[in-house]
Amino acid sequence: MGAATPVVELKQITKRFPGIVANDAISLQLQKGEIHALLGENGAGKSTLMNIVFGLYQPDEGSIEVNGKPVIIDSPNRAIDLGIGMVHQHFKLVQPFTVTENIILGSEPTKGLNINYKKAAAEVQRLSEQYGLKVNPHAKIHDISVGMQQRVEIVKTLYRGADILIFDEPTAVLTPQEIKELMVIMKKLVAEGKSIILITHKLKEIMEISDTVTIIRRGKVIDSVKTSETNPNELAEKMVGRNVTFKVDKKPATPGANVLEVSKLMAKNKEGIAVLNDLNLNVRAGEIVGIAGVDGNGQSELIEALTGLRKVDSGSIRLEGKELSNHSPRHISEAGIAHIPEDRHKHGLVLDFSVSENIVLESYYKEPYTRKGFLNFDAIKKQAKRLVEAFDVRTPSIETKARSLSGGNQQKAIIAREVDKNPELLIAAQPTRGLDVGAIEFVQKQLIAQRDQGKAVLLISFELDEIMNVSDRIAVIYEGQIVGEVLPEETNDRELGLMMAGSTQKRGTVHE
Amino acid sequence: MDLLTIGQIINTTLVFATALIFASLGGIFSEKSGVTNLGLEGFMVFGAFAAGIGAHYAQEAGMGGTTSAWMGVLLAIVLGVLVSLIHAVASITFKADQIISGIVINFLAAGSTLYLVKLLFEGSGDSPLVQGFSKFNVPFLENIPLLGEAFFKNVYPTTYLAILFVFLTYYIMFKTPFGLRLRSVGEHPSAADTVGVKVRRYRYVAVMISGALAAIGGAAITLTTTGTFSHNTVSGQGYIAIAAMIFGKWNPIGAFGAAVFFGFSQAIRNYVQLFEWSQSIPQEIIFMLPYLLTIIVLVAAVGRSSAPSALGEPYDPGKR
Amino acid sequence: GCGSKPKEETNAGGDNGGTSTEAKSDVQIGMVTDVGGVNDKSFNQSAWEALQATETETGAKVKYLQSKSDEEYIPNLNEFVKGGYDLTWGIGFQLADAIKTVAEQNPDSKLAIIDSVVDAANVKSVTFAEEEGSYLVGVVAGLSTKTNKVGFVGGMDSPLIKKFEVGFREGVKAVNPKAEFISNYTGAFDKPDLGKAAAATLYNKGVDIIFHASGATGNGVFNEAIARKKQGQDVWVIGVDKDQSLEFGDEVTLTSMIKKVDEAVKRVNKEVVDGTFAGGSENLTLKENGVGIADTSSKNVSPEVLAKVDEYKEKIISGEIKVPTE
Amino acid sequence: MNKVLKWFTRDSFILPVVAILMGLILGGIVMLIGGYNPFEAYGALFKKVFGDMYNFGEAVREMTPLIMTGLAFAFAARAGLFNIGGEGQFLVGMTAATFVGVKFTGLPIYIHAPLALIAGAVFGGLWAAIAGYLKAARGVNEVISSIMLNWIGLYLANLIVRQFLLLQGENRSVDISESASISLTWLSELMGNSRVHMGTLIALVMAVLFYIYMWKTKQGYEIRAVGYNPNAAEYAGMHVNRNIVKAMFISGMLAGLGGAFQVLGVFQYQTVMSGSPGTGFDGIAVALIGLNHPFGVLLGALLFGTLTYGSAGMSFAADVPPEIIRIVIGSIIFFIAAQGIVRWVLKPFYSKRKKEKVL
Ligand SMILES: Nc1ncnc2c1ncn2[C@@H]1O[C@H](COP(=O)(O)OP(=O)(O)OP(=O)(O)O)[C@@H](O)[C@H]1O
Ligand SMILES: Nc1ncnc2c1ncn2[C@@H]1O[C@H](COP(=O)(O)OP(=O)(O)OP(=O)(O)O)[C@@H](O)[C@H]1O
Ligand SMILES: [Mg+2]
Ligand SMILES: [Mg+2]
Repeated sequence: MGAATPVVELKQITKRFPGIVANDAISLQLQKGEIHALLGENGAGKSTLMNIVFGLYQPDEGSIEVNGKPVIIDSPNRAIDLGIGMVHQHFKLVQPFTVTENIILGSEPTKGLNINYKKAAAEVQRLSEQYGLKVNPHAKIHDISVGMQQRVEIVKTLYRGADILIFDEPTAVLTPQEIKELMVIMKKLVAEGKSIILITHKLKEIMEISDTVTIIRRGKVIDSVKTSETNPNELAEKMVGRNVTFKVDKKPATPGANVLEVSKLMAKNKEGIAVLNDLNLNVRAGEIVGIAGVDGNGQSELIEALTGLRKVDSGSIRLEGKELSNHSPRHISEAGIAHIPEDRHKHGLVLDFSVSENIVLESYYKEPYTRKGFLNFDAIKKQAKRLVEAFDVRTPSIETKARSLSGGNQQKAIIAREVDKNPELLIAAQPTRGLDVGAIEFVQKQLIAQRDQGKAVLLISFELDEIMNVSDRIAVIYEGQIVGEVLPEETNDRELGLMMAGSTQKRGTVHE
Repeated sequence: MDLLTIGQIINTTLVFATALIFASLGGIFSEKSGVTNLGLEGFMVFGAFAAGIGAHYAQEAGMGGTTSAWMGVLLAIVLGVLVSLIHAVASITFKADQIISGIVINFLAAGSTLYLVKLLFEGSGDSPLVQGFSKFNVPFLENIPLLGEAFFKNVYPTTYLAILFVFLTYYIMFKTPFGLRLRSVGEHPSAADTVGVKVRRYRYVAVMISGALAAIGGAAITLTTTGTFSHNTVSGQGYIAIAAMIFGKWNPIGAFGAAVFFGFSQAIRNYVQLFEWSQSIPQEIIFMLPYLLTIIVLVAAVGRSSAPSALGEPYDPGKR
Repeated sequence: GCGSKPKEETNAGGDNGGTSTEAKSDVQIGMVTDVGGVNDKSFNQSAWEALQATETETGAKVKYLQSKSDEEYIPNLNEFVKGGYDLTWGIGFQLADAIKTVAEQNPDSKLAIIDSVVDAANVKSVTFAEEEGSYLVGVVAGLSTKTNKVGFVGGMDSPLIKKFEVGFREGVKAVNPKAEFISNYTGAFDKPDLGKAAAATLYNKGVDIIFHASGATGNGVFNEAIARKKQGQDVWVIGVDKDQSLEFGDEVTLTSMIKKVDEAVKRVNKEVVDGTFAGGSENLTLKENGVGIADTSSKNVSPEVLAKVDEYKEKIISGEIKVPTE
Repeated sequence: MNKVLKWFTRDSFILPVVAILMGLILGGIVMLIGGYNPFEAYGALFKKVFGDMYNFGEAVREMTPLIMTGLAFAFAARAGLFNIGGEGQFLVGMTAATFVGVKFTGLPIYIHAPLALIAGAVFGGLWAAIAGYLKAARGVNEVISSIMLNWIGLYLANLIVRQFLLLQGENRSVDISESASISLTWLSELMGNSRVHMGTLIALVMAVLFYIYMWKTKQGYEIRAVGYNPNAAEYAGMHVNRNIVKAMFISGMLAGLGGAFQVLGVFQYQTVMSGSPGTGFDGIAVALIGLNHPFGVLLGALLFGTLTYGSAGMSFAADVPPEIIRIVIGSIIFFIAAQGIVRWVLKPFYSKRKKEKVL
């Protein structure tokens, strides 16, 4: 090595935020044609570092060289000029715009004064064919799948002539199929001479695709190793600073009576299309049922129907025999359903409330938190303190605004709140999305603990691994219907993948 | 009702609508870029003021009625742009609450224009009467039945200008790179930023255009309706323009339709009084009519309105 | 209005203090405007001009305070009363209650009011027979209309404005029973845009002469008339309170119905300076020359018509005609 | 002691204070440009307000409705609603109070006055609730609907006065019965007949109740949650729509009560109005100065009332056009909103303070 100049070299980059050193003298080299993985816990400073490379932040100290030349990247424009492109963790796409509009934004081809949409669409088409990135140039972003949105992001960088691509947690939002496709795309990109920095929490992906791994902990580089010379256990240990077990260890389930019985559930969306189509499902006490499926097959609608946020047209939802369909969220919550929502910022938390206020978000009106219409702050604080400790929510204080907690800690606060309700049924939607392995381990242990206490747990996840490791039984959802049920120990990724894709070979019901 | 009356109602409607059209287009520019503009009223006041004194001094300098009126419009544009910078600096550079900053504009407009009028015209509460724009007829076209009466007879140049601006705005917004970028900045500023669109710069430009257009709206009132500028020249039309913009779903054509609707419901209030039966209804009911009608239409026709996603949020690149 | 307030905000800048060089009298006279403000081209302005005239003539010190809202009438009056002013004017019927309150609380002070009657020993009330003056301009309109349609644009529908409308209508009917009379209320005294639309509506209906009693709303009436005149239409406006041809030109101003607020104010001021002030009320009619038509009327009104006007004026003064007020 | 000192050196205290100073200075500069003496002008302004009991009482009278409309705006704002309709709610409340004050006769004072106040509050609240309901049920933007309701409220008020309450031959209602009056006659006489009334006291109580309700009760918690994040509130089982209507109702009640004070405490009758009085709009400014906090609103009304009431003294004694006060108020709000500018001005002091800390 040493001979080739790295395409990007970071030298002693330091970035401070009030009260925290997000990047502490980080150095890193990206070689041409390599996939360089960046690994670290939530809040380790990965996104911050990449935002510096992309010109969104300025480092407080340190320097950057691109192709051997020192550069100052003071804006995304400058980064783009240098051939750097970034696919952000949260997509930077304008929802009401078309795919083409998003791609050309900022460097639009023109004819006279007008935008030359024809030329633009043709260019998009060409790029998408060259790299195998299937996108529909004329679709609006809010109409396309998350996977396609991500491909749009990639085309966006390619359209600007990027040679250096940064992917910030690209797989967190993808289905297994989409992840596979993305891997293929990334390989193709490096084959075409591009270089990639990849941020991910998934060790499997790192092992599969990267050439080099750099591990960051608390803003510092812990190590940088060749992927071929390491293994997942070593990586995890370096990242968290302790030993992590991957195999979710759990005793076999001892399911009891049916807790949740959903039968013939039908619901239509605003356009009148059936989103839940004669859906049947049951969850028993003491078991975790995982719902596997490609995003957009009715998972969100199912959860909404179960929690009272969506009206259903027909069918029944029974919790321990009590009919709950079309009841209010409060009624359902009191009947014994708890819910870890998919979008924690939108549904899970009031970000401008303190941690303690968020802890009682669903129980504030009950004794002892409210007495005679007045809030009882002593009780609320006591409860918050107790849960923060029990669930290891890392926050400066319970009066801190939820907004300033890290994603993982926000999630822990929600789980604490929901689990503490002691529900008969716990619905967990994407509970580990975007969390680091340490946090994931914690969350999954909580789900299993619930099960072991004899509660019913319904897990919705796009992570096949999670579904396979955590569930006791897997139900596959396709086009608003449960198309099959399998036991994790009797199935594999391939079979599940086929079922999720709508292959109708239904297997017999597993239990009974 | 005969065709002639219908034509005349349309004509009156357009006179009322003109200022609203300009101002609501101004609102669209600003809000499409993500900057709430509650200051339309203030910009209109500044524009009406500038038109009044601009036309007055131009007339003093010996310019003809129409030329001096255009000078008034010009001054209105200049002043509109200048004061819009206050809104821009506060809400874009200093990330002030945009609603508050807009209300500040209204306060400053109310105070400073009258203060200046008093300083300039020896304590008088309004600017001297100016000739302003004249009505004109379009040869030949004026003779078309109904349409002639409605659109080509007794019209002001400002009305045509307003309609021209509707299409111009539509074109700029939806056909040019400038418009695409401007909208992207209002929908998802950090997306725009990451592709090199200068978010703040676009917002500045949008707010400045907004100030200019709303000021032309105010100028149109002075130069076609009142002939002078005083404290009540604009009297709440800026707020109606905001309503028109929201009503029109931030689309220039929609806002135009809404402005015409508001103009119509104002015009109708006079025509209703011509009917015998109206004498038996208390006047207040007739005066309420336009506003009641608006609410009814809102309830019946418009669902949730589609504001630009990032409307009202100052852009802070450090925040995700 | 919505957003903007009807708080007219005018006040003479630095030049409203009385610094008369040949001060003969140490009398101080103050006046409080209604929300119309001192530049309303109407009674507030007339009254203020009268005060200034008193200042030059007698050396009395004069000052005004402008009210931004109804609540301010009393404190503004008190500013003068408690400041030891010898006479305090309240201009406009809107101040009636305020004047009454202040007069009762300060029985030793002197106050006066225009356009309303306040029953107190220390208050001089000056009202005008607007219906009589309006009757005369009605005569002008009835005889001058070519389309046989005349119109009236009112501000808010109130007893005072009704006096204008009714008097005008009766005058028209008296000389031209076949003439059609259309009235249109705008609901506001400060909305030129509504005045303009009202005028457009009436002119479109074939009206060729409009009498307005609508304050600043009337600016819109004049503007519409001017615009149409330029287009070659033969339309007219009859002004109100003051000779409005002086402001809007005699191309469109047929005549104006005058209220001689200034003379009445001057007279009462004089009484205070001379020490002859006494409370009570006076209604100034045609007889007292308190109302009338503008001197400049002969420009646009034919001598025959003016002769008719004089004829009716005599009849009213003699009591032969009693003009109704509602 | 140390605690008090700390409170005064807090940003949330220093920034508004400096913003107010900067606004006053800016106004002074504008006066200088116009050829007036700012010291004389401000002197006259403050002398007018604080110079004697009569004017002080009148200034308090001026502040009272501003407190109410300010509280009204702030309350809705806490629920994430932009209630620009304070104006209409104020008028409707005023009219309801007049109606009860005039039409209900023969009631003892301890029933009649409270009844009139309650009528003002309830009808003001209902007026606002229309906008709330339209938003909740039909998704109609509350800004447009309340602008429209302002106009409708104005004409409705006039309609009711003219149809049912008119004093013959005048442009106003007949007087309310004495039993409905909330004037404080004894205090008024002590203060040179200034129109002080019980409403001021009620306004202060309302500010305290606002605070308690919003931050200490279950319902306030719900309203705040809905204001910050309606999605999460719905998810947590709160009735978002019901809370929107409720918040608008309470907001309108506050404004309506302000209107009732004007009739029952100040005028004792209601005039037919050509335009709305503007108190609702001024309330927005007051709330903004007060950062939408009830106690901030009290201070905002104090400032706003002092400046506007004092401006008459300024024009009387120093011949300065009173509209300059609008510029001053505008700039104060501007500086409070754009704290960045104030910080920037204060930068030299701040860095000095930091250095001292390090040492
Ligand atoms: N704009 C900011 N202002 C203040 N602190 C910030 C800011 N952005 C990030 N931080 C802090 O810097 C640290 C690093 O954050 P960063 O987003 O880089 O983490 P990350 O490694 O990307 O985490 P994740 O795996 O959750 O995406 C965190 O403690 C975070 O709270
Ligand atoms: N302006 C800011 N001030 C303080 N902390 C911030 C700021 N912006 C971001 N952060 C923190 O930076 C961290 C990383 O932000 P990021 O948006 O990547 O969230 P995350 O933890 O990765 O969660 P998720 O992936 O689920 O969105 C979070 O802890 C967030 O709270
Ligand atoms: Mg990150
Ligand atoms: Mg993350």
